[in-house]
Amino acid sequence: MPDDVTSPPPADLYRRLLLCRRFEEVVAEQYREGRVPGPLHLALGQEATAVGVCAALRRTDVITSTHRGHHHCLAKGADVDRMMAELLGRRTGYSAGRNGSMHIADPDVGLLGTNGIVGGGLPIATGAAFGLQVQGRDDVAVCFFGEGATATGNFGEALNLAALWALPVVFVCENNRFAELTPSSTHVAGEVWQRAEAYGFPGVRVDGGDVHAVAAASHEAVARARAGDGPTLLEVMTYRLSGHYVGDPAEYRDEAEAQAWRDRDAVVRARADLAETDAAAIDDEIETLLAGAVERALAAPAADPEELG
Amino acid sequence: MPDDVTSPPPADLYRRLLLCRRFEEVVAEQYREGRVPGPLHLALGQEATAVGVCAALRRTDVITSTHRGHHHCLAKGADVDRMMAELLGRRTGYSAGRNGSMHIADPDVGLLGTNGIVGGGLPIATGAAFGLQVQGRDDVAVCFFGEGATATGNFGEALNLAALWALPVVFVCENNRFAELTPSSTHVAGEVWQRAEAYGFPGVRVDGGDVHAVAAASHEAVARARAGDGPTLLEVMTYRLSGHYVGDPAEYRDEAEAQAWRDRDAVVRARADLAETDAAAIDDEIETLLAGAVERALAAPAADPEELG
Amino acid sequence: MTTRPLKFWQGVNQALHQEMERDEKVVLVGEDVGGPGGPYGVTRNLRATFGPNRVRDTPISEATIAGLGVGAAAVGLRPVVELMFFDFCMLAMDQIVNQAAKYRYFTGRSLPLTIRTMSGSGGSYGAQHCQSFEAWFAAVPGLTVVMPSNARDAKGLLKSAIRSDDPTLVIETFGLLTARRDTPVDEDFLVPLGVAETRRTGDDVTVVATGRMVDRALEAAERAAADGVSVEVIDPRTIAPLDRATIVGSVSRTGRLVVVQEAPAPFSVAAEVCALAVEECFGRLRAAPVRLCAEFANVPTPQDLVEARVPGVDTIHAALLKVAE
Amino acid sequence: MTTRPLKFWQGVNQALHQEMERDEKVVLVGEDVGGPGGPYGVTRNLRATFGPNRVRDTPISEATIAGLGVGAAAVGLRPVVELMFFDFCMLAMDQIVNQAAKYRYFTGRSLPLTIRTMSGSGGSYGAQHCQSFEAWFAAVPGLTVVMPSNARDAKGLLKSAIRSDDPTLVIETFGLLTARRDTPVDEDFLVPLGVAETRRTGDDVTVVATGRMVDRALEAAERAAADGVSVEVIDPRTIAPLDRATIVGSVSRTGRLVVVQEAPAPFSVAAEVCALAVEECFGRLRAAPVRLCAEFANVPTPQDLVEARVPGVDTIHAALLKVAE
Ligand SMILES: Cc1ncc(C[n+]2csc(CCOP(=O)(O)OP(=O)(O)O)c2C)c(N)n1
Ligand SMILES: Cc1ncc(C[n+]2csc(CCOP(=O)(O)OP(=O)(O)O)c2C)c(N)n1
Ligand SMILES: [Mg+2]
Ligand SMILES: [Mg+2]
Repeated sequence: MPDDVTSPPPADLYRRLLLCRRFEEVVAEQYREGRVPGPLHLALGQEATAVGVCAALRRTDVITSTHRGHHHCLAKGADVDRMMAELLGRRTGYSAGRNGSMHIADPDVGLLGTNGIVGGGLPIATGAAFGLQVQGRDDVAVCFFGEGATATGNFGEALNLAALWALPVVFVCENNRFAELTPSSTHVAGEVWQRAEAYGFPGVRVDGGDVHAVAAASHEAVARARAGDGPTLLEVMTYRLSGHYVGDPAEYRDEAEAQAWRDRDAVVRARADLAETDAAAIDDEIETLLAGAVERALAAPAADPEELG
Repeated sequence: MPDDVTSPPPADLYRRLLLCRRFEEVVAEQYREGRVPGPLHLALGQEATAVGVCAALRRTDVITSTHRGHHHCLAKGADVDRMMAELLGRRTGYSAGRNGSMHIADPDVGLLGTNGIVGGGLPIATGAAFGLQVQGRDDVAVCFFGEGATATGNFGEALNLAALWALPVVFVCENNRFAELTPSSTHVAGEVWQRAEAYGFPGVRVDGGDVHAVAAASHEAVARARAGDGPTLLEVMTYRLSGHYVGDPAEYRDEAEAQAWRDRDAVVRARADLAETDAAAIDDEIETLLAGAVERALAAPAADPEELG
Repeated sequence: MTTRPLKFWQGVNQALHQEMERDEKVVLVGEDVGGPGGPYGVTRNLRATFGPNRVRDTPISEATIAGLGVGAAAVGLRPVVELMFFDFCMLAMDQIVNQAAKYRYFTGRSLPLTIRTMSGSGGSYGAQHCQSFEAWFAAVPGLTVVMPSNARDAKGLLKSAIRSDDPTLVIETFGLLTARRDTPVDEDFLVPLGVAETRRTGDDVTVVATGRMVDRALEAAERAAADGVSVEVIDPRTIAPLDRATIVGSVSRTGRLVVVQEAPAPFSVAAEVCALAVEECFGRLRAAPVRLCAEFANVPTPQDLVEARVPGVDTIHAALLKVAE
Repeated sequence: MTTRPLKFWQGVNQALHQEMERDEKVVLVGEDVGGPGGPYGVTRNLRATFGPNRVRDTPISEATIAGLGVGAAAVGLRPVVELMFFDFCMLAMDQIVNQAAKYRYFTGRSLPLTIRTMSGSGGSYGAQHCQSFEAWFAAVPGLTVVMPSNARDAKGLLKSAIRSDDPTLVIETFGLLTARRDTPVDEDFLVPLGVAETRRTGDDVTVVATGRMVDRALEAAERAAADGVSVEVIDPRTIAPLDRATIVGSVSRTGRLVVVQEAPAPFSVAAEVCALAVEECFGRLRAAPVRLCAEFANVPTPQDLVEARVPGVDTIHAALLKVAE
């Protein structure tokens, strides 16, 4: 990703969205084959959040991600092969295949880590923003988290401290309407985006079905942070098309609601922005990339029991 | 306190305010004599918060208090002798003199405890409100805390959960402008009272120099809670005339600001509402009560090293 | 007593049903415990049976979930709160250790609070979901800590915890949720707090095993018997207060101690048991006590790595023969 | 090396000054650490010297204070974060245990983070300010835990912690803040992590003492010498990783072990030291190891009650004579 690109060309957006989507679909197949150790939380339907936000970021910016973070990792530029290998429990994976989906990190591309603790990234992103500020860098930290995480103590602490110190951080709440097996109404009183107001910084709600809207809002928030004007809270309204984990029948979900989101799928819409031949070329490119990633991962040795850490 | 008294007679208000004030002044003298084990955090200047709020409460309502909680305890009806004895480390004290100022409790009068952990009472009061709600009681829980505690994770968690479950709890933030040795600007981004809004319940700021204003706001909040309409956040603007602890020179404080608060002292103003003879009678009553409490405490055996727990 | 071969989770579920039926002051709160019946189905049907007033799905607010228990118990309920995984208890330590555990000390009153959580590396969930730090809570005055290793104890200990007037932490073992043991169906069946169970008697070696390691220890003991080594297997069941008498009695007799647990050795329950044995049975010890524990390393995700980290039956069996030499 | 009789807090303060001077990546954050110089004056003058960018007063947000350290270390700083009292660390356990301790495991990168806190019952602050649970953190893979017992080590260990590339928890002892020990003023003076100090050599009994108990153990050892019992006193200084070799070496020689600490015995550092001794020195032990610890009870507020709860010099002295019998 070149620096300071504010609105990536449509082909790039589609490529990134499709990568997130197909990566997870491919991993889910592997999971069903019994090749993925550990639980697998997919972000199908939420790709535009990660891609839109990361379109506003540089390589030297940092993000913290969650238990549902493949799309964040990919959008921030994590290596597809090393991610695939990690998920398949291979020694060529990001942490030698030992940790899997909930613990992927690549500080070299500014990915401080997915996280098994809901809300666990909030203090870390705040701390990273503090570190960037102390060093006088104009990089920013972005914290991804679900609407369920807004109920954690870390959420209020982080917002307050980020506001007090005018930290260069963007809090991105990916409101996908569910936290595990319960709807957001179980978790969120009032409105997430409004929480920022009381701390004296902007809270913005944005349509997570529209990657351009996400990118625009992110660009503004990131610019604000870079300029030293402090944090922003973005609430991206999206929808978890997958179950909580692969295998979750998600019976608690209203099928009509899910269908409504499928009907305005960001990946499909991004594809429609392109000429069919261009789109088809990207489709091929991504399939080749992922098929290769799976193949290379499966050819690699499995995680080594001698390599505990 | 009789049930459902909404606005106590002026003499009662003065008596309660004076009790809080003089109790602490007397304990501070004892402290300087070396008779009070442990640190002592006084609430001089903040009496109207405790008295005004507790004027809206019944005996069966419950409160949680803080490290700076003598006034809350007294206003809720704790026994003066047992408190004095506890502070003086005597076996006749609330917990046999073992625990002192930061750990005074009397569940019989609805006092669940002062607390050494800033923000520690927030989840407990929320839980108490939940317990009252489950049992179908129309009692309420009141949570006292300082503005410093609004930075703790517990604060956001408690507000969110109380709102979601429409719990009968009143959150009373006693904003005395300092947290330990730093001003509230170090601790609070934005405005405390506004935090409630984003959770969808009322936040109200009230003048802590005016006991009637505090009582009125509390009455409304408590009525709301009793009626099953959920929580309220009261931010009582007050001032810590004492240092953080007895012995703190409080050099970080602006003397003019302190003087401005002394000039509108709630205790003095409440006295002015009374005829001088009535006021003088109350003065005598309180002095006698406290002198007796000290005398009885000092006559009691010291806490027993054999009685650890 | 009539028994049924229940799974561990069924033992927990039955205990909750029975105690909620018995006492309307018992309530259940936690993430997903209500509508969904628990992320792993452990609390299923409770909401349907006892209604949304007494069974509540909370937001993801671990500190306040624990606080719900403290406050509600303080005003007369007998709450059971669930903190899903031990690793998430770290977000609630203040409420558990600074508040709940000290309530009686500060107020002189009871606090009938039960906190349930899961621990252990049985689930391929990685380094932030599979930790075993039961020793932490056992070190706290004012807390009772139980750690059932099977359905029967899961039921009986949880029922005792709910009826107890003091805060009790029930650490369920994730890797055991579907393991079966014959369990009395009776409503009055209780497993007393603070009492170990001698799962197998023997004369040559005492094994103290906890949680997921109990079944392995029993199997290794069987094998050792075939080799002519007679092994006694004790499951403390309650970690705090530890049933010192049972352990000391056995070790005094056998003179040999092997402690098997899923937590790493340093600063663990196994350390305490070894210290206890050497303090109390010094003259009678015939060999150095042995700790068979997880490697002192983070819990990985792939199941074979997880298993490589913890003692298996072979390892235990070999250690039994060696210590008995 | 030139030394000065520094107070404990001065050792800490000097370490911070020297390391912040030496490396501009070192920053300090915590409640009241800046303007006020710390609630107990430990961090005085740092803000004046290094400015508000590098020395920051935080709000009361313990989890996020720890997180400031994790995040800032991840982007290249070498932060020192202060969590005032151990009891308040309970609000930051997730960041310390689930995040900081596992950062290297997850990322393969260093995390040069120092967390300072105070513990112990020296201050008449009661049951929520005086707890001693150093064993908790010592049980966590990925954390280094140090516990200086005097000004010299407070300085040297903190400097080493700051220079270390992995998360290190420095547990300062409240009751020692004003105690003095001769301390090198030198900027290059370091006390290595993971190395115990033998404060006194002896042949009959090994004492392992930590924190506030070290000076008492030394005094009791002096008295025992007058009674003809030769006592070796070891201060582990680092709790994790424990310097097993020094302890085992000494106990192998003396055959007798007394562990003295301010934490209660169950599931504590003393348990680990006893377990270690019996595992490693079994054939050489001539008496049962003895744990002299605080009573397993909450910490009271009045100083005489506090003292009644922890071992005093007389108790230690008596135990030394008894174990040497
Ligand atoms: C502190 C903590 N509590 C509970 C859990 C169990 N858990 C895992 S995912 C999840 C729901 C999170 O919801 P949300 O934040 O909305 O993220 P989403 O799964 O929707 O992406 C829960 C409760 C956890 N991992 N960490
Ligand atoms: C969790 C926690 N962190 C830090 C402290 C140390 N401390 C004691 S009082 C205090 C300031 C509290 O400020 P505020 O909430 O405004 O209450 P006030 O003292 O003004 O009444 C602090 C930081 C503590 N007791 N608990
Ligand atoms: Mg969600
Ligand atoms: Mg204040």
